[in-house]
Amino acid sequence: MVKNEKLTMEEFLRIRKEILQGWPTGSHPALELDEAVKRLKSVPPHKNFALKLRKAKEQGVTLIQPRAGVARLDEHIELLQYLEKEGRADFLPSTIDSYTRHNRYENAEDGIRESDKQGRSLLNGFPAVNHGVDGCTKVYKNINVPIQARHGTPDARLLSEIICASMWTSNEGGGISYNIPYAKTIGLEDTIKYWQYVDRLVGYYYEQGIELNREPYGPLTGTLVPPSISNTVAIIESILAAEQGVKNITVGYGQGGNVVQDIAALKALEEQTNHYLKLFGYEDIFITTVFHQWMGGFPSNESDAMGLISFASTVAALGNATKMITKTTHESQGVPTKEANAQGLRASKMVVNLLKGQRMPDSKEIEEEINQIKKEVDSLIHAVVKAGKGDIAQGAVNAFKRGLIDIPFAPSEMNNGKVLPARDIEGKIRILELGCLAFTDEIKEFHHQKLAERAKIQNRKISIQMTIDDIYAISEGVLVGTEKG
Amino acid sequence: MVKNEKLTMEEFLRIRKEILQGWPTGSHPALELDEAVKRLKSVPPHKNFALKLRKAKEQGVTLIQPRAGVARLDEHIELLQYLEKEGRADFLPSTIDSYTRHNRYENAEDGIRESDKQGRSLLNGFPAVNHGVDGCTKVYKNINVPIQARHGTPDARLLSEIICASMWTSNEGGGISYNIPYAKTIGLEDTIKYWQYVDRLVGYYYEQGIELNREPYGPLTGTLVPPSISNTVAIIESILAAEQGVKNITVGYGQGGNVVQDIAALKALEEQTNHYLKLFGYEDIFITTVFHQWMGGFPSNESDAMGLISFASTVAALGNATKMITKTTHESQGVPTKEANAQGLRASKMVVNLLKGQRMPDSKEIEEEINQIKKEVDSLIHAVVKAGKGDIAQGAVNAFKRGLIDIPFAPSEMNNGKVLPARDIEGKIRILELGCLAFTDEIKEFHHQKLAERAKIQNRKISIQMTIDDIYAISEGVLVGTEKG
Amino acid sequence: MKTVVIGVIGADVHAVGNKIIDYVLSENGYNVVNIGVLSSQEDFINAAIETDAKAILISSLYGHGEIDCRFMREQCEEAGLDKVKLYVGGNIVVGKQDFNDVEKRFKKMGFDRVYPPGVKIEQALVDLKEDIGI
Amino acid sequence: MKTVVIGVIGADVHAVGNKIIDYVLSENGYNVVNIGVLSSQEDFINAAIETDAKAILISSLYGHGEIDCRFMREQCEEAGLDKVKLYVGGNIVVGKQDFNDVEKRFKKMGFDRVYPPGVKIEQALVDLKEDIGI
Ligand code: B12
Ligand code: B12
Repeated sequence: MVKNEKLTMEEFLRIRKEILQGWPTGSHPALELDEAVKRLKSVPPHKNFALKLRKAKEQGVTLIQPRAGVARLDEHIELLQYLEKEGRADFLPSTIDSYTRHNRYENAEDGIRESDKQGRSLLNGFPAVNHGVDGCTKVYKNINVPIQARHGTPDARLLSEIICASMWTSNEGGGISYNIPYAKTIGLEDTIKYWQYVDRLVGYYYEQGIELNREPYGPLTGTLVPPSISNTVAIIESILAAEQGVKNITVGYGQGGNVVQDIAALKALEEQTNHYLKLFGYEDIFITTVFHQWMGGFPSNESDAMGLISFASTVAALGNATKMITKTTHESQGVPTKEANAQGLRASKMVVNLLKGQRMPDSKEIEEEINQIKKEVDSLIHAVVKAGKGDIAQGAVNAFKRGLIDIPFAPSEMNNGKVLPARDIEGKIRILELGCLAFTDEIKEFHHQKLAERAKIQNRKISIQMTIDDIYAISEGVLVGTEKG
Repeated sequence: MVKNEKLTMEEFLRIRKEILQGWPTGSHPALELDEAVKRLKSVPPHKNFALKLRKAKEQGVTLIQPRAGVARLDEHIELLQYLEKEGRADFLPSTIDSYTRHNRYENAEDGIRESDKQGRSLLNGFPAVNHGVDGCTKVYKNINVPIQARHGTPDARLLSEIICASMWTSNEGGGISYNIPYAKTIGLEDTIKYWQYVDRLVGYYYEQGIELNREPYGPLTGTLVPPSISNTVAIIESILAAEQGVKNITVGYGQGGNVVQDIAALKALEEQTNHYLKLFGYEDIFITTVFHQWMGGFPSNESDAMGLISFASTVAALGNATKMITKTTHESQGVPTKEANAQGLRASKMVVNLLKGQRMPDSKEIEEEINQIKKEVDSLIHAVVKAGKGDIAQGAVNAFKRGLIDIPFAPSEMNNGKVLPARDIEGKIRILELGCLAFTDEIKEFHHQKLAERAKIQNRKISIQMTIDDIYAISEGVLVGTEKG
Repeated sequence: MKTVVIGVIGADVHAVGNKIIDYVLSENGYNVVNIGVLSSQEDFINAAIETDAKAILISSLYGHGEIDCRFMREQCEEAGLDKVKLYVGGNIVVGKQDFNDVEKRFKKMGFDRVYPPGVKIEQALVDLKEDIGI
Repeated sequence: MKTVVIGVIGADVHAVGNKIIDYVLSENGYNVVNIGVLSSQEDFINAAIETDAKAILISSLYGHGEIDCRFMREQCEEAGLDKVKLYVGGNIVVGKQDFNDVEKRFKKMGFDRVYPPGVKIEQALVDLKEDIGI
């Protein structure tokens, strides 16, 4: 049974040896820990993700980061350089392709080969493991801002080793958030263990005096996820990371669409992450937040998309997120061209720049929504701890098994899959079908009330059709779905 | 001396006769008042500007309207149809060309001829007087939403006659707002009289059972205009219009850039317009608000422009403006193509649709800014009334003469031209050089304090250089200007 | 009641559309066999054989559709499924591409119907009715 | 101290740039004669003659620049101003046009320097110094 306990150095090294044998690139000399430490120590502050986040937080600004990745190394570098220069990205990513995410390095190799042949990327991301330390280091060296791996990999141990040794100073993911939305049959216990390893690696580097950033993946399925559910997962993953020695964590949240709820969710997320970390005894963890521009189905019209992107940026800035992940006008169609990607970045940058220093004023309405989210998170975390008899790792596994936590629309069989969200009449995301969610009766009643109110105003029944209408709604240019005649 | 008194029917008809002789198109039979009434009565509710605004206000939605106008009739119709269909405009405009605005109908005729020859518009707008009732009626008939003339014409009497007879159901402008920012040597007394005539015409139609909308032009010079100054002008023009029998008025405000100030300004504008109309004895006036997307120098990058446009839309919706005037990605370059115009509309529409029903929550910070603006407006209106010995029309003329009201950057010699605005450190527009503005000492001190605070934080002197930096700032992607090294 | 097999091919985990397709086709009178995300060509073929399905509706969202769908028709024929209708939809290639080209490529691969991004399953119902009835 | 005439031509009332140009050129050591907005070709020419100006800086923002500037060079010559430098800047044509074309058209009309939208007066100072000194 997995436990929230720091891996011993011994255990860590034992697993490490095995991991590095997963693919030939694992034998690169830079993967000697001493060598990797030396390399990481050479990273200047402006290229260190963790340190740049500290500075941004101090200055109260919202920095921006795209998603981006293509199969071929040189094309990938060109892409990132373009996004840095034309898009004014503050942070760069390498979005990893889906074969790599499933450790199918042979498929990825095929993809690279085929892409070379056709002269265009046939993979949906950058196959970092296949390109290995040399390729990834070349990427690092050819850009001037910090770089992070963004993926969705249940078992990202080899990938994480390679990127760290390549001086990539942040890594997205977590044992829950990179399993439930990204896998089907992989056990939660396994992925938590995999990610404990990844966190332990970051903890190890911290012991050597190197601060790296970790980012639990906030938006989960990106589709009408109620804030309390994603916040709970972020808090659990932060605790798991902290135990392994991670000190610099960015918790994430995906835009829901209602301004009040989104800003409340961001605030609640930051406050409760700090609160629970302290409560569990982790004292010196530096927390920042990342806001994801709308993660669900996008409108296909490019101007509509620009509107949505810029609207999201307004919310991120007013909500004082430290980082924002941007989308593009190609979102509904496919992996964006570098031009489309840069356009999304620039529009976003314009908005956060204009809003520098501006905040959503405190108000009763936001306060109430913060309290609601916090109450729900408390209820869920309580259940998790109880389900694990005090151990949060065990608790998470059991809670998912029993549906005490349940992520809407997730493909994983480890997920109960009973929860159905829907918007209330104001567009706030509420829960229509609560499944076995560990909510108090008061909370359950609240959600029911909110949807009953919508049903009444829209003159319709509370039903799954609401959920479906809401899934389509934003891509059709409205927030709250309505029944088509 | 001009007075705030309703024109007698006699006087009105006397002037009218003269006016209609200003250009051959003034002799069109539809300009017989009976005939014009008959035509206007045939306008269905969905094409009546005033009624569509009433409905929007009731529903609490923000509707959108572009600026648009080209020299040639058929091209103009095609443009408007495109904006209705592709841009989803709720209201259509006809932006009038600058020669017509200065009653230079010969020049306009030249412009049309030259445009015909070259096959592209050489005028910056639609020369409605030259196209006459037949042309304007053709425009009206070929679209499905209400249409308004938007211009900047000190003497718009003939223009107004022609558009009303052509079933255009709204007209922008006012004796102050279409003089001070749009003219150099034309007397304020004259333009107030000209616009009393235009309002009287609308009042006449109301007596015949036809409700038309009038819209004082809110943003004035569009350049760092402090909200209290533009709100004061809007209130004065509303009173002047109400006296002539206008019942449906849309007061306007141009985005400043600070969200709190912008939303406070919109609220203060609506509340004080209603307040002062009642105070002056006009009981049954229906007031709506229009928010103008950023009216100053635009960024040249099109993505930056999209960001700004969508950000503005967020503010308009959260501030519950009934209408919003949109900008385009071509703004910094020149009159937009129809495609660029539609793109700005769509992005704007997306945002206001997503924000349908969402409002900026009440808060202390907004409350305080509302109070500040109201205090300033009270101080200015008080001075105007006093300067006119109780008559607001006379008061306006005298107040401008003495600089009690003073519009920054206005070309008019009727304006004192001493006031210099600058942003405080939060980006709220304050006043650096107060000139003779009729502010109480307390208000003066407030503005000074705010700029002293900025000077301290930015480590610079309070000087006109702040103003210049702020004028350039937004087009360069920041809100508060900084000194270049 | 006609049977259709639905699922998401390859290493693709996009589950939302798949769940909606399941719901909508079931509501509209089909017997839906949903093999879910992360399904291989064999998974689709086996399910179709077992349930005597009239059509296989492949979803591919994540961009590798072009690789994942190669030789699907040939595999079907080899398995004796020579009459089954093959549909594919979602975001079936990498990036924003001219859909006419994409459609041609997939038709050449033996697909009967190819759908562009954003086509909702509700819109494809007509085709399904035409091709296999209800 | 060299004298320059500035102003905004035609029925154009855009006053903001004009005020800034006045301030910046004065700060940089020029004797600025500002005839303001709504100025005709004659206004520019008369001011230049009266003040012995070395350059005329015409602003046109509102789009009618192409019409308003026709024959400006010829008018100058007729008035005996054959050495005066003619500059034009702002948004001098209607719509977003290829600037190379626009520049060519205005150069053909006899303008010495033609500026695209968004060029700040600060950037044009170098040219002015080169052409007429300070
Ligand atoms: C939500 C989402 C996610 C969620 C998915 C959660 C989950 N497990 O389901 C998360 C965030 C986890 C995710 C991950 C990834 N995603 Co994703 N995702 C989306 C997004 C925004 C919406 C998809 C969605 O749910 N739409 C709503 C549903 C209802 O619509 P739908 O899926 O299109 O399905 C409908 C129709 O297409 C149609 N349909 C679908 N299949 C078929 C089949 C037939 C036969 C017919 C007739 C009709 C039909 O009917 C459905 C119902 O109406 C899309 C972009 C978009 N559309 O806006 C990107 C998108 C699909 N993702 C993309 C990518 C690349 C990824 C990632 C690789 C990387 C990343 N960006 O993080 C990973 C891949 C993980 C993996 N291994 O598969 C790309 C694919 C690129 C391409 N094809 O070129 C897209 C297009 C975004 C983009 N432009 O880059 N994603
Ligand atoms: C503010 C503004 C207004 C204000 C002006 C208030 C006032 N009285 O000054 C108001 C709202 C009243 C207005 C009215 C109109 N405007 Co206007 N306006 C603008 C806007 C948004 C900013 C102009 C500005 O102040 N910029 C800031 C200053 C500092 O910059 P600048 O003027 O460009 O000047 C700098 C440089 O260009 C350069 N420069 C200027 N001249 C010269 C000359 C030389 C020789 C040199 C070297 C340099 C130089 O130096 C200056 C200082 O750095 C522009 C679009 C934009 N740029 O974003 C439109 C714009 C100029 N307006 C336009 C139009 C069409 C109009 C109207 C006809 C219609 C309308 N849209 O309402 C009326 C015209 C009224 C009239 N008869 O002139 C168009 C012109 C279209 C075209 N050329 O194709 C523009 C480009 C908007 C657009 N894209 O449609 N406008």
